[in-house]
Amino acid sequence: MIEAKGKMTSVSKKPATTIKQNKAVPQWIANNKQIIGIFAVLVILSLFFSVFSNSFATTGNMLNMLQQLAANLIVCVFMTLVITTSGIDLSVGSILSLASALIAVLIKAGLGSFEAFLIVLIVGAIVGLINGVVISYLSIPPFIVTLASMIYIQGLALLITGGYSIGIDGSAWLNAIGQGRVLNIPVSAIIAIVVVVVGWGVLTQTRFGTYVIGIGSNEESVRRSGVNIKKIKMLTYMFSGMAASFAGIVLATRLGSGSSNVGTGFEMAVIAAVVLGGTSLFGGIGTMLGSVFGVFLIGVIDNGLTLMNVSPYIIQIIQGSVLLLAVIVNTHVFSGKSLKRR
Amino acid sequence: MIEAKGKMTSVSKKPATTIKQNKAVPQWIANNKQIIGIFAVLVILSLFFSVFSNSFATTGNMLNMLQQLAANLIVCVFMTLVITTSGIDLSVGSILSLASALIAVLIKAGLGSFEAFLIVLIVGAIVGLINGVVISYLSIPPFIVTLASMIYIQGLALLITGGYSIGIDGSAWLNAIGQGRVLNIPVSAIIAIVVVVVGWGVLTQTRFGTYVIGIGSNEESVRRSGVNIKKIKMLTYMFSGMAASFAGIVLATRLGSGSSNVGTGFEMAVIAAVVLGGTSLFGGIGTMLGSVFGVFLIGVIDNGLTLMNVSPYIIQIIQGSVLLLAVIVNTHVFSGKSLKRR
Amino acid sequence: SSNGKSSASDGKSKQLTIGFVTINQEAYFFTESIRGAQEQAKKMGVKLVVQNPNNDPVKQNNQIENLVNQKVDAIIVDSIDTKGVIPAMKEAANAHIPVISIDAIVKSDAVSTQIGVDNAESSKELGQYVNKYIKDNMKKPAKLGVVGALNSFIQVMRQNAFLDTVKQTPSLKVVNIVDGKNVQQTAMTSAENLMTGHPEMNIAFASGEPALIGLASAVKSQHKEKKLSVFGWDLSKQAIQGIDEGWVKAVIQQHPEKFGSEGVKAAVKLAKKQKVAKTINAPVTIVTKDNVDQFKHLFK
Amino acid sequence: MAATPRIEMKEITKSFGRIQSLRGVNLELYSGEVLGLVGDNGAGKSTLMKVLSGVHLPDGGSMKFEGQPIRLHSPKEAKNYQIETIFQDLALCDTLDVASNLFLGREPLRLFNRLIDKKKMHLSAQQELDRLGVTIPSTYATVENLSGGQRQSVAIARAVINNPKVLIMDEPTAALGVKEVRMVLELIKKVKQSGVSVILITHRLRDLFEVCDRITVLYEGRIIDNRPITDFTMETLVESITAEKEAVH
Amino acid sequence: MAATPRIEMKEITKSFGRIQSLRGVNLELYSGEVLGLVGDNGAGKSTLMKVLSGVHLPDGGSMKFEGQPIRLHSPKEAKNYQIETIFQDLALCDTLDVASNLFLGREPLRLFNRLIDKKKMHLSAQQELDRLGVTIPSTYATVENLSGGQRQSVAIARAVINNPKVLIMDEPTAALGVKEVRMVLELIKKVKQSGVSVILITHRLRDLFEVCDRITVLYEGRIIDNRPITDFTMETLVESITAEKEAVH
Ligand SMILES: Nc1ncnc2c1ncn2[C@@H]1O[C@H](COP(=O)(O)OP(=O)(O)OP(=O)(O)O)[C@@H](O)[C@H]1O
Ligand SMILES: Nc1ncnc2c1ncn2[C@@H]1O[C@H](COP(=O)(O)OP(=O)(O)OP(=O)(O)O)[C@@H](O)[C@H]1O
Ligand SMILES: [Mg+2]
Ligand SMILES: [Mg+2]
Repeated sequence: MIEAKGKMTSVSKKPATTIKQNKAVPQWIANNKQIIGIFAVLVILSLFFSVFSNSFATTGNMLNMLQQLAANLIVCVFMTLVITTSGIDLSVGSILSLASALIAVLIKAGLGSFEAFLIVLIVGAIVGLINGVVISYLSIPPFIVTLASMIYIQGLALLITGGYSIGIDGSAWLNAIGQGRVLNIPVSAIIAIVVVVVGWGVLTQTRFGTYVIGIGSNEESVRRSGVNIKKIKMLTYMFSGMAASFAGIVLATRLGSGSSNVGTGFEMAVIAAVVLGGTSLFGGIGTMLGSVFGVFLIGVIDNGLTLMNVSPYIIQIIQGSVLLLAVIVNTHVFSGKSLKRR
Repeated sequence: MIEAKGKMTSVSKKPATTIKQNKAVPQWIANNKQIIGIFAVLVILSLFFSVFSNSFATTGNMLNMLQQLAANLIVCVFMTLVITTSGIDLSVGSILSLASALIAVLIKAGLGSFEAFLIVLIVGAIVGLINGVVISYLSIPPFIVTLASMIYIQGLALLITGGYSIGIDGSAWLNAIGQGRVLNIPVSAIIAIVVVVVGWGVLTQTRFGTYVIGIGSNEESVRRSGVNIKKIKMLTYMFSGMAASFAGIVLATRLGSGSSNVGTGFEMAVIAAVVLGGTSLFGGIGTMLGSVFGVFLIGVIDNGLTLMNVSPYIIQIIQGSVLLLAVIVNTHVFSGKSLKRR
Repeated sequence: SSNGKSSASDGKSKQLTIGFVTINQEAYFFTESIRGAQEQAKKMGVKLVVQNPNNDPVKQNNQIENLVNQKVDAIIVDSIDTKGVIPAMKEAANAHIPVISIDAIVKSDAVSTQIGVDNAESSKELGQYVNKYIKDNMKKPAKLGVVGALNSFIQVMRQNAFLDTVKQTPSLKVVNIVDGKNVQQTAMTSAENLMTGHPEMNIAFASGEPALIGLASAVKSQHKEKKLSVFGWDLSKQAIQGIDEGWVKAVIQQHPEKFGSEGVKAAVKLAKKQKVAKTINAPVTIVTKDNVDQFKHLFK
Repeated sequence: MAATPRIEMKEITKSFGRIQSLRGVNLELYSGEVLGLVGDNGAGKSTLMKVLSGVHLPDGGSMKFEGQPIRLHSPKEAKNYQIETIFQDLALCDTLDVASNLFLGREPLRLFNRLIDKKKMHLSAQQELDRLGVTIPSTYATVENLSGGQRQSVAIARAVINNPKVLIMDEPTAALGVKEVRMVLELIKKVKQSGVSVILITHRLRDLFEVCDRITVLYEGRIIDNRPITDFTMETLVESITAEKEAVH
Repeated sequence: MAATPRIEMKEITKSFGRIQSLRGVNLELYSGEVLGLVGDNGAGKSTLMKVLSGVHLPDGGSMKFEGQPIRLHSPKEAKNYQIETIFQDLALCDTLDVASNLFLGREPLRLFNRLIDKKKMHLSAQQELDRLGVTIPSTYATVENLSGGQRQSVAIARAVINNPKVLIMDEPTAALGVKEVRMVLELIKKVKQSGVSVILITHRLRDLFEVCDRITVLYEGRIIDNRPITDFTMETLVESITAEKEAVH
């Protein structure tokens, strides 16, 4: 036993203490294998498509893609917050439809572009707020609440358009949101990038973001720390509603028309991107960068396969398979082993 | 202090011990407030519709509804198992489409009804098995896995039908699955009831069911108890795929034709019913009866509103609102306070 | 523009590439139009690229943009949102790529040629047929039920044009409209509920293929063959069976493969800078017991 | 001791469904006093403390803080009275790092109070943990990977840095090593000096004799004994908690 | 003691990312022996026991069971060798009832072994808990609502009824009351009589002297002491765990 203890002296407590701090960077890598992995998958896929399609790796196509994904990027930021609290927002697609329909109807009714813009944003925020209040203060599961609103908001959109698509004669600046370019970069893409950066800051650098993660991890613990968790949760849904509304304006101005079904399936695309990026549906783990990569991964698969002129009869088969393969590669090759939390 | 301890004698340990056992029934009520609540909401809604529509409370309509909901009931049983393990199966709608397409194609190709029936069931089971294997053994989140299969299976359905809807000239017994009646009760409804009862038994009376709940509650704990959790999880997805396949046959034989989009939106309807019934999306809490009531609640709202002649332009608004109201009433009036788990 | 491909259009050395953006691949109509286009393309030796946006107007836009990006020689579009498709078409026009609009009518300068059925006009025709049918055959006042698809602009247009026309029969009453959402199963359930709620209903109209299949299945399951006269758009096996059995009275049948083949013909001409008429009409047929036989081969 | 107790709980009752966890509990706590709260498993100790820290709303009874009647609807309100609690289940956010858990709800801010001052937060966290003598791999480590004792240390540090007037400790040393237990006992003595009132729940009876002024014994949701520590010996204390129920009294 | 130990672990190493939890641990356990495993918080005790119960796969080293080399890939394999564990985090399924947790993985069956014999299960559960002297409101109660001590009792009962050859107890008494701790110590003595090998991890050093044959001290992932209990006094044991690191040796 003496030998064993003899060795001991070399294992003195000091080393453990000295390497304590300044681990932020390697810790970041360790914590974010998933993000690095999905980025790697994204790069590989892009290389693949560049080789097999002449038009994929062109500036034009890249800018197109940015513009096409702008709405998804904007909404995915707030969806990430919602899902990180262990919630979900299924109503974003419907809110997007409603916003697109509403801005068209309002402008047709003679309102100015600015007034219409503002009203649509406020309506989105209110709809989100209603979701948030019911979820937080009445403690109803988010899945059911936002599913119900998905249905009634879709109904509202249908009601105000009567099932038709309505042309938008907005002012120049309003159209620019969807169609404009600055230095050849789509305005919508610029807005999306700003939103992403702000969203990243909120999640990682503010109290709000910490509580969002904390609520997803252990809601009761955050409550016991004296935080108003109901308010935090409510706000995430309000923001999400407002963002969806804005995304609706982006799409409507891009198409030059509002209609009640532009948002069909939009919620699934966004949720899929967020989950793909590594945010846990069970809450407590959220990554903005991952969500962004998730949006791009889905977008690149879609765009690349289309450019490769894959027959529409088999494109879905390939899309689904590539998606599955991408996650498997990400999990088992890049991130090494599976995530701890489901 | 003496007084305090004097009182003590009357509080002796015995009473606590004697009331220990035989608490099963009141415990059931306590544990199942949610189910009782949703049942009450169902009854209230039915009464409401009976008053405001002459045709609602007729035997004919009730049997119709049973037949319309048979496919949902069958799939909801297995979706309940999947969700209780804290999983999700988004691919059931696509599997349903594939099965409906496949049985039509196979019979058109000259196969016998029985062979076609068997092959379709097996294909469904295999597709589910693939989901299960990837989820369990490769540890990829179920949401992403089944989303990917939703896409590629939809693609397969499209590929084999070429986008056409294909008429089914099956034998009498095959058509009877979707269209037949025994003593005026739809065959599909009878099958659905049997499936529900068996599903209830599996969840509450077997080891498999206990492990399903346990995995949702604390997967690691069940693993440490020496249970093969990967196999259990895998099986739930396999069953789910097979059930969806069978539901596809029910619908195809009912419509008399197979097509690649009968299943559109089906997964959401089923998941909504299960969650509405009180099964937690976070796992560990599952109730078969609740899911069944959930299916009926959604069905009754749909059916009742149509019978009441609500305009299709506002029916969704009312559907969504009634759904929301129903959950709020259930949670706050009948179940008293909110659920502990989210 | 003076890119390689368009200069190749006058020589025969380079194969032309034509893009075709459809609406979905779940209805007979679109599937047939794709088939027609593919066969025509093969005949003319051009490459046809088909894209399916699955009812999503935004995706349709993206796909048109992608085709422009690939510098195809012409684009055929079956529009989901006849207004929302215009910005993308303009992009194509700006890139000097001719746009051929089929089926749905798009009112824009960007469209070089419009090939189509006027859905509203044809629905009106069917409405007039129904008005006459009621006058000639029905003793009791007509009670009409409708199975629509409110998420499809074209079908909303058909539905409204039909309703406007049949309202000319003063005794006709619309009992209810239900939304089948362009999915057979949903249409069937809605149709069944419609029949349950209105046992007095004696006429039904369906605005498209899934709606009509759903309606037909509902007629069978509710045993309404003797009570109901069914009208609608787009043939299917079930519809033909209904015509044979006598309860489906008339169905508007388009000739979708013609849209495809005419589209490709026009596209090739336009790509070769030849003149093409601004509008090409594709006729529809009202299918009844009398002429159903000539369509049966399509649904074997 | 002072005339008005810092905390006064009167006839507190609390039931969960058919289980009556608290059947009318009276409890007083003076400033600078360390009160030992003991009792069988399931006696209701944790439930009582959750009532005091605003986690549970009691079914009946009343509470006073420094003579003023209070009603605690949320943990936030309890915190406003500077009542801090180390919960038996620790109540940590597993996916947050050590520093974020320590400062949850009171993160230091920078940039016009918009952003969390992470550098400062991690530095203070390290200092606090060092002060408690806790060895933790890194303040950046997520809490879920810590050992049982490390987790408990984080929970203790969190309650202490909040500068409490009343410190509730529900089995704070259950998972701690010998040295760490010593540190916690020293800590209790130190905060007592500065006038903090402490309620200590523990099954390590020996520790009670070292730091407590008074012992309250809970049995099936009722208080059955409440005397200064000097009245007890190890034997009579054990008797009071367990044996007497059958025969002794 | 017998010539071949029941358990023999050799040079076991295990790291989590950059944290080396076990740096080459050798451990032997004989039949009918009670081994006390002690050490600082974060020393690696729980990690070592998780390796032995098949929860973690070690990075390096080898294990023998009754002389046969074994490799445990899953808890199931450990259970096949009748190695049963009470985990520090209890590992209970919160939403299952007490009886289901007790019999998880070995539910009594009826009807051609298809259905769980619930009646029998609840009855046996009640008997087992009574035997341990545990008071729990009902075997139908879901575990999430139990008190800390009640939960721990369930975990203990579960390990014991599995009829182990090796019983690993990771701080089994941390949340238990005085009487319950006694019961557990008696239990250990009883199973030892019948030849069960026990590894007891606890920070209550006094308990060790009552039941242990031998003490092994772990420090930062290494074994630094391993002697019969008779070699220790309370003081030298505390020294071995804590003090000597600085100066004593
Ligand atoms: N949320 C709850 N729902 C139902 N019963 C509960 C709940 N919380 C506590 N109980 C019950 O109340 C009783 C008292 O529990 P409590 O946690 O206060 O005991 P305790 O004295 O802290 O015990 P321990 O020493 O084991 O921690 C127990 O029987 C427990 O099962
Ligand atoms: N899954 C894991 N991931 C990362 N680090 C871990 C993991 N499990 C344990 N560790 C680390 O390994 C070290 C040893 O942990 P372990 O739980 O074995 O300690 P212990 O001796 O049981 O301590 P205690 O007495 O506090 O329970 C600790 O520093 C802990 O942070
Ligand atoms: Mg307690
Ligand atoms: Mg430990």
